[in-house]
Amino acid sequence: MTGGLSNAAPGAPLRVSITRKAFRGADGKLVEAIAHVAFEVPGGSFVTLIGPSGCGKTTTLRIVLGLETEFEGSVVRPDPDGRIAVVFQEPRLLPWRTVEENVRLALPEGIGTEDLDELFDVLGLSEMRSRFPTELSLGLARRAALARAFAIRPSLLLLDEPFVSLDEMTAARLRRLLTTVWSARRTTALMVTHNLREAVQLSDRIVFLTERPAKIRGIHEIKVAREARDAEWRETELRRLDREFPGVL
Amino acid sequence: MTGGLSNAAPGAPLRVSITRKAFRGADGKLVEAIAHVAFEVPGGSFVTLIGPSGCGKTTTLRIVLGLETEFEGSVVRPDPDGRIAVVFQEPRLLPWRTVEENVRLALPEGIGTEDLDELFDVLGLSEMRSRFPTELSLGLARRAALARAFAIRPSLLLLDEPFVSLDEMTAARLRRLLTTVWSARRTTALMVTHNLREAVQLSDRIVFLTERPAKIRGIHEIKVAREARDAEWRETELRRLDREFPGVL
Amino acid sequence: QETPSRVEPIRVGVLQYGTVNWELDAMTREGLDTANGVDVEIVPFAGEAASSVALQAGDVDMIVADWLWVSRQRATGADFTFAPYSTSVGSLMVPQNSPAADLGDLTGKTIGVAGGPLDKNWLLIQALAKREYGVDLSSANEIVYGAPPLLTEKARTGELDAVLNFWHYAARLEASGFRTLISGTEAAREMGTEGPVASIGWVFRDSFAEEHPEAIDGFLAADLATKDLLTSSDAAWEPLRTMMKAEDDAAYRILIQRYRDGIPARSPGDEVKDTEALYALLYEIGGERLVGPSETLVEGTYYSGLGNGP
Amino acid sequence: MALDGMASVRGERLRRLAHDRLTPGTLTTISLLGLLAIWWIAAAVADSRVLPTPPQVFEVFWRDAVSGELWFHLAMTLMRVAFAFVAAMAIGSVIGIGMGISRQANRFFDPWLILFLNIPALVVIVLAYIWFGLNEVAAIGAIAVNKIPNVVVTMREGAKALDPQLSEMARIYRFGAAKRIRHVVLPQLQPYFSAASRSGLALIWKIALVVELLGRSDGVGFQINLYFQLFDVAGILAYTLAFVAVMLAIELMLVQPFEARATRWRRPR
Amino acid sequence: MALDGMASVRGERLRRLAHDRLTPGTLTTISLLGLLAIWWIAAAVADSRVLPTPPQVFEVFWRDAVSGELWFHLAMTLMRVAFAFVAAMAIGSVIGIGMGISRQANRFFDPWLILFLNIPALVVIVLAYIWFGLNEVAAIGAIAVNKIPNVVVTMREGAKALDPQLSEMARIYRFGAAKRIRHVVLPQLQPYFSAASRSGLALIWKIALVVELLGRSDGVGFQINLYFQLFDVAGILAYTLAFVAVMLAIELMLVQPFEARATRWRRPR
Ligand SMILES: Nc1ncnc2c1ncn2[C@@H]1O[C@H](COP(=O)(O)OP(=O)(O)OP(=O)(O)O)[C@@H](O)[C@H]1O
Ligand SMILES: Nc1ncnc2c1ncn2[C@@H]1O[C@H](COP(=O)(O)OP(=O)(O)OP(=O)(O)O)[C@@H](O)[C@H]1O
Ligand SMILES: [Mg+2]
Ligand SMILES: [Mg+2]
Repeated sequence: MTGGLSNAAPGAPLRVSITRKAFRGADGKLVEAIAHVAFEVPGGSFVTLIGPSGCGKTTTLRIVLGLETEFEGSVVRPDPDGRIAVVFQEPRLLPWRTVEENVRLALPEGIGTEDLDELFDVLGLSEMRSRFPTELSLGLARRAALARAFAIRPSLLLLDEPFVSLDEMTAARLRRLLTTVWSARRTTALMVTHNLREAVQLSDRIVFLTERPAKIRGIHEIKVAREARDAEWRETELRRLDREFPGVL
Repeated sequence: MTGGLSNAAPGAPLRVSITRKAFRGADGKLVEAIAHVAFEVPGGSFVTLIGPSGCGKTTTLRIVLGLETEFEGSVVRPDPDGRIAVVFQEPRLLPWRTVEENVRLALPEGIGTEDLDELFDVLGLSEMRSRFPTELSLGLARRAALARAFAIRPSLLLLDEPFVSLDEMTAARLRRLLTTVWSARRTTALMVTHNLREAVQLSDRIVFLTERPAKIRGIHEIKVAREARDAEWRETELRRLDREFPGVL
Repeated sequence: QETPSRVEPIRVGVLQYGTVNWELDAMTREGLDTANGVDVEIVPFAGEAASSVALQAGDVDMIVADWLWVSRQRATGADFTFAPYSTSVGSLMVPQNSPAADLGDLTGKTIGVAGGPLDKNWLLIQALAKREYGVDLSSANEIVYGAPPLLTEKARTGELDAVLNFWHYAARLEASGFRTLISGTEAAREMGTEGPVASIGWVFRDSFAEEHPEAIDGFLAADLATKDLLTSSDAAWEPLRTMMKAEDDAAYRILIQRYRDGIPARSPGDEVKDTEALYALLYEIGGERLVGPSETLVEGTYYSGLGNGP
Repeated sequence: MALDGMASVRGERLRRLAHDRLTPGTLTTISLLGLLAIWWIAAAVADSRVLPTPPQVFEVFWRDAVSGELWFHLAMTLMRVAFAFVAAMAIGSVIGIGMGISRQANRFFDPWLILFLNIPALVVIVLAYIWFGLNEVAAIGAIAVNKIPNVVVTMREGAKALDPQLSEMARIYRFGAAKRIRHVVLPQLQPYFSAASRSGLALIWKIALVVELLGRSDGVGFQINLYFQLFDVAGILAYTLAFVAVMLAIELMLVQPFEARATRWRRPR
Repeated sequence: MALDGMASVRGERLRRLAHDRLTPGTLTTISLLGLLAIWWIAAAVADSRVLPTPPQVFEVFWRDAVSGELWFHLAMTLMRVAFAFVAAMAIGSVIGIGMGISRQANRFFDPWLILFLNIPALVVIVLAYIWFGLNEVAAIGAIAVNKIPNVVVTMREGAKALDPQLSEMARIYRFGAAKRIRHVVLPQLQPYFSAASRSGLALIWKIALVVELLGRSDGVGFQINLYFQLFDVAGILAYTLAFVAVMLAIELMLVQPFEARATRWRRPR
């Protein structure tokens, strides 16, 4: 059942094709998490996964990351040596290191730290740099996790509900930051969210999943350039999606 | 600096008046979290706190709960012997107990467990009852925390962003459940959220907070009965609030 | 008020495989204890220290220890007293083929000492070496203090050039090809005692002796009778053979021989006189560290029957 | 370039079964045989009285087992170990958790702890025997007193590392003392408890050896010392290994299944 | 009914200062004085040769301190303890973490661990002396071998309880081995390390006593045994307390400040 995880050349798409993933529960029963999820994230594009809570989104990301190896199917990752950054669903900071140390520790050798000031600034973390994660509010901790992901300038970026627990203003600022970071280097990005507005604003492609065990419910392509996505366009798009995939909005 | 925490008769309002709360950071510096936050939650009503990330909302709840005792000001809690339920910002389940055990452990002596089946059902947890929290997705874990809070039939209910990490359909279902639970016993409830739509749908009063250190930015009363709050009313209300408190929506 | 036929119980703490146990085993086996009006209960222990703990805790009435220890404990307030049991003490052993002929040859060697730096034989031998040969044994050699069985083993493997060990370890070494360079008794005699001093003996409390004089007298009589038996009869040793754990016949015979050699044969008066002289000598060599606060042998160290009582 | 998962689920399930169920027993057996082999080879190479071969040790074991002597001494020692273990774990856990939870208590009693931790076993044992007599109570008490500080030290660290989030939850939901200890505190302390009890059993047995040496007339410690006087290493090893075998049986048949149950919730890695 | 917070911030800050800064030293002093008082009273009540009073013990201490003897023996023991401690902690941690991380390794080596855990100190020490001679290397090695299994047991529990979430994070962000150990693993193992080293130091010192008793000609164990032969409890206690004082100094001046720094991140409770 061990699925294949391999790496393709840079610029290549991330190809995900999971034909089955089941967990053995502690009670001995099998939990079917994923039935059939296959999609592609073209190199340098931004794809969003949307699906009901508990349907298998995080599991999909974990398989892509190579954290789950027992599955049926295959995953082909672009750019073998490229850096990967993840924003997990929980902040996953080292509680015994300050915010700044948490970010610096993730930096690979080659990357300078000049930009950290600016990054912390945009994230509203400047004042918290030398604090421990236990002293942060959940929203601040999530931002620290985002700082860590952005700081390493990844070639593949995975985000698991990155903007929850944030107020709308902060979230909007961070979405803009994400777009900047992402478009500056044409990172390949795969995000999980429950927020369709967010998805519509950020993605090139939205993959809708069904209830557990996850199957593809539909894939929606957005061709409009990000700059052209104004409030009005968004509302129309949202209404269209609401009609096509009722219940998500 | 130790603030007063006292209990008033049942049916009485929850009175919060925090004139200052500061944390001593591990770096020795003082973090001013709350400047002046005073509001009232009338007995049996539903009040929502909205404010930017890191402004001091969770801290306010912790003070109300008596988990932070070093503060300036006073908190008067209704119903000295009444049960209190909290949905923390993180699920806070006992990882070594199954979902069902986690809920049962919180039940006080007097409460029967007949209703648990139904509760788990509405929350979509029926299948997960005998699983451990480590086997749940974050959304499922949050729902388990909600189950625990609802099961004990509290007289005071505190909710810290209860519906994040849930898809819109599940969230809507749970909001309806909350309204049912809450109106059946006229629980006094205080909720923190970043979601203004949610606040408008559920609350009798919305308290807007400023950036850290938190001050009251404004208090908005909603007199319209919950049943009368249809989509159209909501949109008008939201637009009004957006004008009054820009940036929140 | 007691009928003469009454048998007095007495509990004696001994090392399970120790030499004392051989004697007590023979005594009880032959019924020599009851014949003398005492009922001896042997309480076996696994270590030397255990028996002295047991005596102080009051769980046994009698143990075997040396008079120096008794005197020292008396000086600090204990009411222990001593009756001679054996003159066998340790010997300094070297391998048969060792070039050392006398103490003067022991320089630059590794010497194992079982009793520790305050062992009185060790002090006597050092004093003798200094006086006779002008050799300071402890600075001219490497001295290793350690557990007796370990040192025996080390002597066998040749890591030690000489070892000062308790008599039965010495006897076993003798059986496996070692020879005695000098024994503690010889050293003491050369340093001025007239005869072999019984350095170990039965130790019990004055208070016990006062309350149960018949028990002590009966026991000491039984002890004498047993020693006579074990001196005169080889057959009496046969049942003890397993207990002695002799490696072979040679060891068995040497152990018997050395045991018999160690039976004290002198009058109490001579014994005490020599002991006092030895004490003075030890005070000179070892000082307070060794003998404790008293400059002379503490009054009452030697049990003198009713003479000790009121 | 993609490697397609080809093995069927059924195949995988079987493989996992083999992996999880069969191997433990086999592995343990292989492990024990390996140990025996190493010993045997070492003994054969050394060819010394000091390192006897397995058969030589077994001979002594068999002799004393048949005569019943071994079982008697083993039983006495196990009895002492069991009582002292229960007493030390119970008392030590209570003190340790108390010190871990209260910072003031910790500050105050820490020097005492360091003192008791460092008092040589010998001193405690001798004092116990002299004050309370050479009896079982003194022996077991002395063993427990020697071990308690070690339990305290370990459990204290565990209590210090308790998750305050869960304690807060338990407080708000008004868990009673019993519930809180059983469902919140103890599961968090399990690894510390495991560590304290494993090294605890071993330490207690080692102290029991000294206790038996200094004032008991039976027990494995008594026997081992007798054999030491005679430098009979085969005898020492026979008794040691008999005790080790009992510990191994407890470990494999009681402790490990219990731990497996207690840590079921941890995600397998 | 509301109690208004009336104390000013400045007042509170002072109070907290007093609470946090002044009290520790004072508390420790009070604690030590309390201990001394209990001892003195007990000794006065017991009035026995077996429990000497503080002045009697101090007299011996002073005599041997002035003659320099005490320092010499103390230094020898501390040297052995230090070397054995470092060796045991290093080797034991590596093995323990390895066994905690790899389930297969754990299954395989667990019986060996149980064996080594339960081999009496006496056996190891005697074998070490026999094989490697009566020298320092054998002595220190024997002490370390006695302690290693205990370190393994504790560190293994710690490694088993490592948070897989953080390990995953470190893996994805490609932390090198050094980074991972220093920043991810060790901080999580800190409480286990603390427990292992505190009870470890104590255990090592106790084993050192036996090692010195069996085959060394200096050190505190050698002296204690000497005094034990003479049944001079004051002498035993003088040397014991000298060692305890050193341990207490290490605890208060090195370990506690270090731990306070290492656990700064924990929310004060
Ligand atoms: N280690 C595990 N053992 C057993 N079941 C698991 C495990 N991990 C996940 N599951 C189950 O697999 C299903 C999918 O989980 P997953 O975390 O992928 O959901 P999700 O889509 O991310 O949900 P959410 O939006 O709530 O985060 C869930 O039902 C969950 O209970
Ligand atoms: N224990 C603590 N020590 C130091 N600072 C703290 C502590 N707890 C909270 N703070 C700080 O107090 C401020 C308010 O925190 P709080 O958790 O109340 O925020 P919040 O409004 O709940 O934010 P969010 O929406 O992100 O959860 C934050 O700046 C936080 O860093
Ligand atoms: Mg998820
Ligand atoms: Mg918060």
